[in-house]
Amino acid sequence: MTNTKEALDAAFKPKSIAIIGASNNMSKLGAADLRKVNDFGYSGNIFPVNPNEEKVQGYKAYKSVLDIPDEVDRAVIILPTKHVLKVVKECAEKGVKVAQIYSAGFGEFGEHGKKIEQDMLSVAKQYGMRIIGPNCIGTYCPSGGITFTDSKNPVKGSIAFVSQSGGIAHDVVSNGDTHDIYYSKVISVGNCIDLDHSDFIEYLLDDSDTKVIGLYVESVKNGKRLAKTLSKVTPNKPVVILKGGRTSAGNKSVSSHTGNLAGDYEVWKALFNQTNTLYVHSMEEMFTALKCLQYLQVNENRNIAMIGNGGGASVLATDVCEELWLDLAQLEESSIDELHQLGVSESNHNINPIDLPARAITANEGQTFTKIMSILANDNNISYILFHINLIPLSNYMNLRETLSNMFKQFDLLDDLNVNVVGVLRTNGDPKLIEEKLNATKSFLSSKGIPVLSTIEQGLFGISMMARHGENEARKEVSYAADY
Amino acid sequence: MTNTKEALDAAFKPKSIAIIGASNNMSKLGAADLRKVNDFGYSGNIFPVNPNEEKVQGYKAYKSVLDIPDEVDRAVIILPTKHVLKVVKECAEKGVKVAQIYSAGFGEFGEHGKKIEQDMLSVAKQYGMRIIGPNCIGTYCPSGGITFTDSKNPVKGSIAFVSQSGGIAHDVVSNGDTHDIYYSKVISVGNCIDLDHSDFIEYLLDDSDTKVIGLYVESVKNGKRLAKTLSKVTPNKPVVILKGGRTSAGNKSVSSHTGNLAGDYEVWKALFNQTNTLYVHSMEEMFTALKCLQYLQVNENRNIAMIGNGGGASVLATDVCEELWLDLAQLEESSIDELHQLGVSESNHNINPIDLPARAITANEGQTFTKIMSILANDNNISYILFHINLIPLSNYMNLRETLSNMFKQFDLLDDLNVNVVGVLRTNGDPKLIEEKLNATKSFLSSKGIPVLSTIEQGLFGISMMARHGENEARKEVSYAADY
Amino acid sequence: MQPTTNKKILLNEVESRKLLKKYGIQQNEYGFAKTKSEAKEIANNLTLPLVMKVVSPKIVHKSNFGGVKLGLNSLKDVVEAFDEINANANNFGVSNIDIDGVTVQEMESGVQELLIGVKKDDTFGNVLVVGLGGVFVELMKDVSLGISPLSESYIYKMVKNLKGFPLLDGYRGTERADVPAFVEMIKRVEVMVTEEDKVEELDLNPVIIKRNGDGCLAVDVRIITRA
Amino acid sequence: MQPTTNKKILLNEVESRKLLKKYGIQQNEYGFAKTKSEAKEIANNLTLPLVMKVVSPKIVHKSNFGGVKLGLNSLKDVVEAFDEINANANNFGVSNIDIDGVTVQEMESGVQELLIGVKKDDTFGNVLVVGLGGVFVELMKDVSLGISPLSESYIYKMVKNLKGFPLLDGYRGTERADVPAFVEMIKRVEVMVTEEDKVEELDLNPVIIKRNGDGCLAVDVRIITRA
Repeated sequence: MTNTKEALDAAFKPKSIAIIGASNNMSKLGAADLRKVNDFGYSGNIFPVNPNEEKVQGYKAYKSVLDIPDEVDRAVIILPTKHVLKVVKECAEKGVKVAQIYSAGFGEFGEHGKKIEQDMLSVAKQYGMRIIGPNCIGTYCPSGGITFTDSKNPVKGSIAFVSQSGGIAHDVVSNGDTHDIYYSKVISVGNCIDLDHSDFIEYLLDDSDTKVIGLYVESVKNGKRLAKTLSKVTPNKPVVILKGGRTSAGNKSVSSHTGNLAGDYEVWKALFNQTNTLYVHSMEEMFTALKCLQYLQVNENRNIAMIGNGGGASVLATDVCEELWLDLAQLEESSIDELHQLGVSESNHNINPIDLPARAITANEGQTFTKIMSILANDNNISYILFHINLIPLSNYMNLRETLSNMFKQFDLLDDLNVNVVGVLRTNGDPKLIEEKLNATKSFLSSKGIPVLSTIEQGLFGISMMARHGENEARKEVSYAADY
Repeated sequence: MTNTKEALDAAFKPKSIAIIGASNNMSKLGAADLRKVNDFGYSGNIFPVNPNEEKVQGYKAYKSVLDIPDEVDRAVIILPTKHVLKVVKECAEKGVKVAQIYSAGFGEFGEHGKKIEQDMLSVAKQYGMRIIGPNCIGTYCPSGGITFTDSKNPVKGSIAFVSQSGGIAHDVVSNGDTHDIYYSKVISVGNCIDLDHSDFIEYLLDDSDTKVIGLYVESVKNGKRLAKTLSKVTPNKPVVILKGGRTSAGNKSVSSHTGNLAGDYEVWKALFNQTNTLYVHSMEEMFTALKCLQYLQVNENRNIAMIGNGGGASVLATDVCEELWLDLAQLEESSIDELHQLGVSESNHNINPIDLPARAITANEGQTFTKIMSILANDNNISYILFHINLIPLSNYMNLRETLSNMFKQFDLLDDLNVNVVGVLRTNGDPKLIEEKLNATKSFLSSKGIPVLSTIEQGLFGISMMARHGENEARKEVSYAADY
Repeated sequence: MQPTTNKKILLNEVESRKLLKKYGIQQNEYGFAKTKSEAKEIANNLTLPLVMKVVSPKIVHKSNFGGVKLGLNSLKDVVEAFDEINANANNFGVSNIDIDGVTVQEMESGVQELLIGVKKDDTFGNVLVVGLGGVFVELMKDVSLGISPLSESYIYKMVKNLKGFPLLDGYRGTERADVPAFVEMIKRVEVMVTEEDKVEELDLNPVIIKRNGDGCLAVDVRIITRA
Repeated sequence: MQPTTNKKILLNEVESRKLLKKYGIQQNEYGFAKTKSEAKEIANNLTLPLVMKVVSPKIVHKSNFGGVKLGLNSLKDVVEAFDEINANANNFGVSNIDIDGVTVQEMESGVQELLIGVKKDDTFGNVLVVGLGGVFVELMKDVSLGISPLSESYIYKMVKNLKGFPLLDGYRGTERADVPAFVEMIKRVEVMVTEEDKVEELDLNPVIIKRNGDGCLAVDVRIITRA
């Protein structure tokens, strides 16, 4: 029996792959799958399987997986439903380590499909092969050259994502580059007849490329195992879950109070709380959380300092802070003195949050701004800094690219930041400004471990996620009975 | 005494303006103000006032507002604080209808400033002049050619916005074009020593160019008047408020339960509920609400139908529906039959929400999609339709602009929509896709009264705002005592 | 906009109750006694059981140091309570000179305890707060707020919006409470704070609501005014 | 994944209480009586006041039709209650053949009423629900959920996270309740539903929690099992 680690190593970084259903007809899914890994720069052996072709997209084609002369680590099956069982058997006989079944139309269609799933599972077990899917688009791993999308950007990152929806797996990758979020691994799990959510999460715990794990889940078969897995993983790596189908279960008629009180999503929330799993309610929140958590330096406090332009924005930011249970940090006396000397603050005003007009932010090629950031970063009372810059006034009277470049170059002075910094670059949604924002992010900020968000609310939400995980970490060993 | 209507007519659509502090030194604020209205295409008389210049930016300059030979509707005062009182007096003597004081440094700086404010108010009252501000950036009105920003887009819209923050007033206008939101009037209210929030809102009630009113407020002097004004306005036009400083008041020590329970923002929420005012918690939500409400056809039901691509997206959308108390509509039998005939739905599956793959959405140049939209639009059980299209798969294999153009042209068939339609065009944040989205919105959708949002969550939030206002409307005459 | 003097005065219970009476706000029967014999005389004219509460400008939180005695079932209890209250006050450093006397009140019970509060908000003026009393207010924060002026229909809505409203409405076969009387009391409180402009804060807590038709009564009151 | 047969059985009170006993879950003293004289005999051995409840497979919601009699303060009360319960049952169309008998129980009171519930979730197995009883659960939905297995420290956390927790913790000078006994009971319930795999739903409602040190007792129980 191929163990889970071997199977998933083969799924993410296979030495060789067979694509069963690969085709020269480029409108077919099997053709696209081959084209995508090819374009992505996969460097192992590719064996297309197609009984009707000599060659597929330039590669020698095989009638059957059994005809392939070399070892096959990973097989992808992209065939009409009725042919899948037979091919699974052939893969198993061949000694394939893991078969990913793209084809759909099994358990999700009813009893007949469930029966076929059982048969596939039996034959796989008999030969020791593992199965991903069916009804899934597969795996994405830049360091293994494996992909399921047309996204051409093979940037390696430290975020892993496990998705029960193929569409969302797609979105996750296609949103990566434009959100400055990069992945170690993404997987579409499908019907989970063999390998399931818990297998993937457990694998990612030991995966040194992965720092943060995101999960889109609609349902799991073995909830107790998931609970156990999460308990094991979250003390080491933050896990963020978006649960789909929070309210869809409908109200079965229940005959007890307990039944009424313990609705399905309430139980999931209990799971999240018990296992210190972070949870979000939309993919936007998911992206924000993952982006921030990848840079987290664990800190159990919730003290935040804010600086940026826009008086109304500062007022609203302060509200959101309190609503997210973040505390505005009380700065150290020495920091306050320094801010006074810089002329930023006076008496008790403008200390935290600091409202800095656009012209002051960009003054001296950003040196004043960096100086303030440095004061905040060295203040022991501060755990998180949020800086927010509205790019619109900047773009009105200066060259935005040059200005941002000068400013953020200064950040090199902020060596060894011992606080968590989150940046917000606000735009009006103008594609040109968005491009400048993304450029500044990629060129300067992400290399310094500063996640960049689009709104102050997002930035604060990201910080609240970091703080929540920080608290969980700090609280790891505390027994609640002890303090009663 | 100039009445409020005359004063605000003069503020938004003045026949002539004096800019006191206008300058040829383009780095000065007074120079910028003149340049902006000039660029914006203001067609009335402009009288720069500057004692040191013969001409300012090509216009004849005057030593004092009293030297101007013609009538002056509106004066803008952009001078160092110490000169303002004297000039206010001159404006009043001149017979200016409304003076907008840009200068800051009055009541917000303490008792001395408050005293000057009182003096300005006295002299204005003596002569019947009205004051906007001080400490405000002024008014924006495309149909009057008046602006306070560099935004060059003079598109007239039906949304009015009243802001207690100059920065937010700026943001509102600069976000307009890129969000497809257009304004009738925007006003920055400043310290409100004379004209205040309630004056502006009351004026907007009678303003035929305005359909929806947005408000950013931090504090008001006369809360009872605001309550009365809102009660008068909301049965006729929806009002959406964002309250800044929700939590900042701090906890004064209070000696009774009541004091503890009636925190400042709790009282504001009571105001909103009592006056059927809609409220939001961020400017993002504000934009979404305003955008949707401008097209609202009042409907007291909350029944929604959803259609779009992305299975996971549909699941999450269903969750959000329930969380926002929206009901998934139970379609009429005839609609279900038609969906079956189209091959979209089968037996009890895929009826609402309808999950339609990207290829099906764009099939037949969008005719199938339009046909489904038409079935939904004619179903009496449906009050709101949300369609959502993930542009990424579309952009992968077709010319997006052409595809969207073909699709949305079809919408002409949806004549006289008797439901509220909200569109969501999802992107991955790629500037190029955002541009296509904006193009499609402006070219086809907004002319049909379809607001376009960026995420399904936003679309549903917008619908929840429309539904909330619809219920308020329907409930206008109901006495709650009657049904006890 | 702030008045230059911010001095606030806590009315004593007797003054507060007079104000309630003036505006027709129903309260439990009571009398004010300076001496033990006055207390006995008042008790004689009331229906047992009784409650006794200290009246002193020095004592703000009466129940915190034995200034309130509940469940007095006889004249003997009344006499003892009088002595105990005085002793308790003395123990806490309040001399007899600073004790105006005591109120002797009928102890009431009903379907539920409620709260009616008013806070003069700097911006909006009188804000009414209604809720179920005790833990519902203090732990669950289950209250409805309304800014004066309020229509009767809106007051009904405020009451019905309470999560605890079913407790007034025959929840689980219990007695239906006199909600119309509660609404009437809220209206009268609103009239009172509108007329009596100096009132800054008011708590009727608890208000005892009885079975439908039997009305409701304020049994404790706390009013703070501007000087 | 669903078992083919979904038939569920409601255990009667006697069966349910035997199960509690087996797992050391404290309950109020009681006895089961088929006849009036048995009821009297049981009552003789218990401490007044008592409660009597009908036991019948035909009667699910006992209190809805007079199947429960509270506050029995004498043997005479017990005898009358027996007759009334039988008469009430007959009036609702339940013949004497379908009545197994009655339980006679000691009526308990304490600091608070609590709820311990278990639901077998399709995905996660046994889910424990704890809360304060009555309106706190029913109107305020003030409960904490936990998926089995639970550590003792997490059970404490669940209890302390209740909004109503101050009511167990000496709120406003009231008695502090025996929270450790409550936690112990929750642990035992968890053991029970883990061992007794057929239990699908369980309600201990109310559980009476006494002063700290005096324990807590389940006084009503409802268990639903798979057939």
